[in-house]
Amino acid sequence: MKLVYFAWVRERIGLAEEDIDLPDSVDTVSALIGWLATRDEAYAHAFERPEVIRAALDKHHAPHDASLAGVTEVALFPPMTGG
Amino acid sequence: MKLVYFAWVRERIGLAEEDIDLPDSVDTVSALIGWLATRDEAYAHAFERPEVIRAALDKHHAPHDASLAGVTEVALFPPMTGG
Amino acid sequence: MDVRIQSAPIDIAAETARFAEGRGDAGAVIAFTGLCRDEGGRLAALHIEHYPGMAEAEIERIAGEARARWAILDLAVVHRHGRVLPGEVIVHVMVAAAHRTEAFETAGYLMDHLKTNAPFWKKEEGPDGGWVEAKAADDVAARRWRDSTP
Amino acid sequence: MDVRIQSAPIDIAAETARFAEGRGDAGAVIAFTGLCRDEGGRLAALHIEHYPGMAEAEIERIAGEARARWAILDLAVVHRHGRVLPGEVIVHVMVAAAHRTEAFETAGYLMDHLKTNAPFWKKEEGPDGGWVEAKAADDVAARRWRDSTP
Repeated sequence: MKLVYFAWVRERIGLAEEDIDLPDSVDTVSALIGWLATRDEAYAHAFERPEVIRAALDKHHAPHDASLAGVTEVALFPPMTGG
Repeated sequence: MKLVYFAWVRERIGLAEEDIDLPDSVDTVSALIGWLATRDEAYAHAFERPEVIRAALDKHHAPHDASLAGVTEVALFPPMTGG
Repeated sequence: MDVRIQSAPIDIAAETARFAEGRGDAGAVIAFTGLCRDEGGRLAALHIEHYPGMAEAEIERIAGEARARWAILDLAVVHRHGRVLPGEVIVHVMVAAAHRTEAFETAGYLMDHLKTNAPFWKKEEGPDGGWVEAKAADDVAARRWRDSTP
Repeated sequence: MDVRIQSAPIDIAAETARFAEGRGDAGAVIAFTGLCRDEGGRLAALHIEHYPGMAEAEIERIAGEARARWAILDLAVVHRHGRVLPGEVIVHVMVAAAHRTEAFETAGYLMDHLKTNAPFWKKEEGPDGGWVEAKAADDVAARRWRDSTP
């Protein structure tokens, strides 16, 4: 699974993107955020408030309960501030 | 009193402006429109539907019951279609 | 605040550039352009009559009402009179504000009141020509501002 | 329909001229410009990060929703990314329609949804710099379109 991060999520983790093999139990956006937060302190800091994190699956916005089945790229980022 | 006309009011009367001495009884916009309509067929045509005529007194919009006291210039015209 | 009525064509690129340039305080600029439609080729031109003196004063009055109602930084209105060809600009309204909501509301307010209160009259040149009729929808649009609070 | 994301400065005069030119069918063109404010001299620049590929796709999706909802003739969105200086343009949205109401509504809809759904993030460069926080008011502005009918 390709993971991409933006804005302060990217800065806190220290990576713009990475490839990770996920355990089978990590099958939703919500489960992914929870699992990443346990990896180390940087990830824990990035995901300390899971409720503010937005997700896109293969470049489409998705809610936290969306399934990761068949997804190639997951993006995690803070609320958008464009325009 | 200076009277100015615009759009189809002007065309029907055949004049863009004129100076007229009004009888004392003609003291409101409404009275003026009624009085002008009796002058001849051209005026009668211009003011055949008094309710659609708009007025400005010294270049400020005014309702039909507005007084003409102290007014120098009265404009009569159809609903506006600018913008 | 700039209000102009002119017979010369309105160059919206030049107007927009001049209005928006070097304005570090504005976060939002709205430009509304009203154009002469060709009506599918039926219209040769519009003739726009206006009441000199009152037209400027009335637009300035409407602009003053808008400035009292919304926190905007600047506005400009340019309106054409005389013979206007299809594709040419009839009116160009610009509003600068710190935030977009005020800019949108002010531009809408200006246009709705220009339509109903600024002394201009359009006549169509062409086979079915004649004076353009005022639209009831424009009166409704202008009235709704009275019932709403900013 | 033209959607562009670019690091080069946006020239609104040129964009406006190109969009509005020779369009005999349009009676109304709205151009909304979102600018980088100088915040009273406090801000040196904005850095705008975006999600390449998704940013274009998401703007096109929002534009498609707007086109399904209102009878408009054309629209264009140009959004900047990278380092943007105070006074420079961040986003430029243009809408052409036969009548002004559709143009105003569509431009408002596009901006409200760009703010909440287009994957861009602003970071301020300056002594008090940091990531710009999303505004609750923007979510409210976007949500109100769901409760209203066109």
